[in-house]
Amino acid sequence: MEIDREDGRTPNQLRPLACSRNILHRPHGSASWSQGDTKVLAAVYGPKAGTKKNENPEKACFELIWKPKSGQIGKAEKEYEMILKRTIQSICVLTVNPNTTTSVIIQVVHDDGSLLPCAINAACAALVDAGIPMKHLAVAICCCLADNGYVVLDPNKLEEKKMTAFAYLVFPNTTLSVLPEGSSEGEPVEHGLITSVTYGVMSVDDYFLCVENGRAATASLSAFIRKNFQQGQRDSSKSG
Amino acid sequence: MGLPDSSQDLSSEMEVDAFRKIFPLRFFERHLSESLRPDGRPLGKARDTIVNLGLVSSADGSALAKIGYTTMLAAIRMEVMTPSTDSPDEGCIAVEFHMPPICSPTVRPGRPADAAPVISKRLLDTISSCNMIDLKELCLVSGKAAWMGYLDIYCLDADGALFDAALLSAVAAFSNLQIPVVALNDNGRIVAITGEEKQDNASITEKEAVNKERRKLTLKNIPFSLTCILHKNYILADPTAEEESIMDTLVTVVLDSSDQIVSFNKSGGNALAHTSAIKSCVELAKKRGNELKQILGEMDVD
Amino acid sequence: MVGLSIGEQHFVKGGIAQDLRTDGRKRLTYRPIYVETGVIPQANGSARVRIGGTDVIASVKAEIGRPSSLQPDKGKVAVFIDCSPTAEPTFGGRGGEELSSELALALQRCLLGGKSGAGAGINLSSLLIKEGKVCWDLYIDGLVISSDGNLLDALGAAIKAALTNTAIPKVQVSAEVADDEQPEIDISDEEYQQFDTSSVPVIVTLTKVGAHYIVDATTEEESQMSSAVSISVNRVGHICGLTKRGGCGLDPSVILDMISVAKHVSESLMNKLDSEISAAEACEDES
Amino acid sequence: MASKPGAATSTYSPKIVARTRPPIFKDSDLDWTRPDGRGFHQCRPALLQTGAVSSASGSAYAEFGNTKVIVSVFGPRESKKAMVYSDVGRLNCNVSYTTFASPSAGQGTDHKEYSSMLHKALEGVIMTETFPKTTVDVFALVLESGGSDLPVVISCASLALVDAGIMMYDLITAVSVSCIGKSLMIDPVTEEEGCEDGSFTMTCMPSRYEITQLTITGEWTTPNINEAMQLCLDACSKLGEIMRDCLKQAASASDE
Repeated sequence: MEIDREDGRTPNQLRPLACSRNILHRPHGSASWSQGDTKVLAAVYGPKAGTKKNENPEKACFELIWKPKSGQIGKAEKEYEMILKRTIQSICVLTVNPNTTTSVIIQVVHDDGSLLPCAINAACAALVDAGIPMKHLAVAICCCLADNGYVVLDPNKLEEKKMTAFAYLVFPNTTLSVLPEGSSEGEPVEHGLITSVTYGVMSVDDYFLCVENGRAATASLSAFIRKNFQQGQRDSSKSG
Repeated sequence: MGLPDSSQDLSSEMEVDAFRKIFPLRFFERHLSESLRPDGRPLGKARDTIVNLGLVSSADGSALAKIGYTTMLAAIRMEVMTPSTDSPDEGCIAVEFHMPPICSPTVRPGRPADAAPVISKRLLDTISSCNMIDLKELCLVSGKAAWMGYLDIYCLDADGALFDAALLSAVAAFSNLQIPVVALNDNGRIVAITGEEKQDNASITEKEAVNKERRKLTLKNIPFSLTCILHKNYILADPTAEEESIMDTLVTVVLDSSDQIVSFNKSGGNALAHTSAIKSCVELAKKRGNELKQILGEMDVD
Repeated sequence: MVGLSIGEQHFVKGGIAQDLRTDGRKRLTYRPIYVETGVIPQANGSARVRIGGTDVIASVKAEIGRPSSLQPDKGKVAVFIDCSPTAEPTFGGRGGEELSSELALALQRCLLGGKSGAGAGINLSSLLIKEGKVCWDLYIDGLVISSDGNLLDALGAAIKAALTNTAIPKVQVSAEVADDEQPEIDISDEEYQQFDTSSVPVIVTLTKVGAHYIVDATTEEESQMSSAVSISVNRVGHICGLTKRGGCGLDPSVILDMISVAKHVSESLMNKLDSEISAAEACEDES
Repeated sequence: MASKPGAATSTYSPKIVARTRPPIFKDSDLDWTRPDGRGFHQCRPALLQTGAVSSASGSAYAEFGNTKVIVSVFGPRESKKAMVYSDVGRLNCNVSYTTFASPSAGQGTDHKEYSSMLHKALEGVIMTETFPKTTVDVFALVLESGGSDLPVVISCASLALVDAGIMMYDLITAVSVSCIGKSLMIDPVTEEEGCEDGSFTMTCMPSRYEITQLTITGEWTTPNINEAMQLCLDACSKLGEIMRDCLKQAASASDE
């Protein structure tokens, strides 16, 4: 039976998305991303010279600072920083400007569930705004597993607490590939998972169910991103 | 990974370790093509694992886990706390993962390693989400006193797959845990009744031992974890530190005794995890889980 | 640090070998020692000691505190040394921190004696007011104003003088109160109780330069030292603490006769210090 | 989910820490037997082993009774940027304890100064001019503290330095003696250290017969000091022998 959600959304329906870029003056790139009430601000300070202590000088290095809404930086924030850093490192081209450090600062404005995916989307938007060379964009989604086996997308805080388990999944965004369909080997590129973090126990096929539903949602998310960025281009070219 | 291809003519007459140092990825890929690894292990095989229990006399439960060279020492100290009002009859577990400067060259004495808080957070999530321990068993006097278990894990030698060894040592330490016999003395404080204290402890009579029978924790749902590396279409199980530094796509699968996924962690890395790769990772993890269950099983016997 | 040319270094070493040092002293003679007490009014006891160019101030502050759970029948003493940048440019910022923590540690070891309190310069149980509840906490602070070598001896002497100058107010403990609260205390501000410093040891540092060892080394001589041994001897002649501070190894026999020399030298130093302290106390009362 | 252990939940350990009651008698020291039944001049059984940590350039594990220590040495490597140029190598020591090292966690005794004392003990024996402009890092972790921890750390550190191939004039051995009443006890355990009248810790080079570090606390008469020094010197030479054959074994094992 269909499960009903407080705010009346269908299981696969996302909360209203809003993304605005170039909102701060000091950083080289900035973006604010909100999914429903969860709102995150991301700022990127462009490639600065020199890499940190244990980093590899031949590659560009990323430094992540996660500013929680309140309270000091605990272990959870450190884990988010690590996940975000590795995700961003995998989608950016690292060999373009070696021996540089790009610092990405994530400021949580309000947390109403699926905070990490919202932060990843915000970080991608900010990186694009800063003009950091990237292979492809990343699209993040949170899939919640209800106790009766249904998968719910983009839960808010209450739903996240109520559900038995949830998974943060990050996919590459769907590319309007110009190459003929059969050229990419095996499954098309955007079916691969960049990052997956799960909380709570779920069976193996439940996990695959989450991945399927999450992947289906990436199409709408990528479309939103593409439209938002192009529309952004037109304004800046007009005002530029 | 665009390493210059000029290595073709160079590598012919260079001896092995120089080639390994200068072109690490080519060195590894040449091994992978024969589905072998530099230390002779096939791709899917984990390093040999040793667990021994009860090494630290000053702790209530302790264990040493060694996977290949990666060595973890876990110890549990039981202390008494007043439980919080919203869960009056539940104790709690505090997990802390330390990477002392002795374990790897990258760790400086002053600043803690940046991987340490991440691993301790994941350990706490794993242990609590698979509810291996029923927190109700940690209760002494409902509402007034309960056990707080301080689990401290020290990495003595960091050679890759730190999370697997840490989880294994934590599980082994819990299986070795001996909860001290305690009693409530007159002014409401919990006091341990140790053997030789019995005679001269005058007020022993009216304070009955609160937890005479519950000395061992029943571990219901034991989690086992396996870390694999995805590289092109190879999957390497249980990587060493060198392999982790060269190929950076790490997937950690944690299964519990009923083969449910407790956590499936893949953070970044330039190889994408397709469903086929995920399936084979889970298979490897199942196989590894049985191996570890068997090793821990022998432990409990002796 | 002191930049000595090769010639000057040989000059210093040669002088010591012939028992005639650059400032005319013999190997085992001290520079002139001046002591002033009561230099800091708000401290319970304070003293300033100048040995040649080295100038240090020590102050003792007594406060009410709770004894530690491990030793409920004893008061607590904390020693903290601060090397001010006026003494040496390198002491600016964090430079002097390592030296001051080392000095503090050596002084703590000489003053507090063994864990069971044997050989302690300050009798900790005399600091007790009520077992397990209330005791005096002594905070001993040393400040190095100008440094011309031999800091540890100067600080040891300054602390000994400051302790003799210390006056701890008498304390009445109110009637017995419930087990765990703090009893009220009224501190009388008229009668004071002098501190008995008979057993406070005096510290003698022997610095080995070349084949011989000297007492009260100046900065130049210290820059030529191969190793140094600081020995604290109390009035009875027992050794209350010994610290060999780094440098190259020493033969055991050398250390043994360093100890005997230190005992011999400490007697004369002890008498000199006592006369200086009583003189300073006397002139402080008049003024 | 495990209830979030707020930092505020103050916990206490139920074990009553037996207050170290000084031995009732002080003078008749004949029938005083040590808690673990050793003779006065008998050290605890020593287990020494090199190569404990693979990722370090040199490491050693030492176990004296239930004092267990691991030391790892990271070979001459470039020093921190803040360091000024020096044409003589630098030594950087750090000693840390595990949280469960001593039974009562709160007993935070003097670990801070162990690092500088280890530094002082080692600087006399390492040929620093053989690795100019670089730093050798010596890190020690005390897994379990069963008494006279510093001497065990120093001996284990010298083994680790040899394992790392750092040039040294000689091995280093360290022993400590506790004076309780009239009797001198070598290699004291925690209970004896708790109620000692005086302690005598010596670090020496066994074959060069030189003392690199000596620390005495408490009240000592000169004859006591001579006896204690003699005791320490031959204990150090015995320990030196044990360390040499441990190294010989490791060398013969590695070239099989």
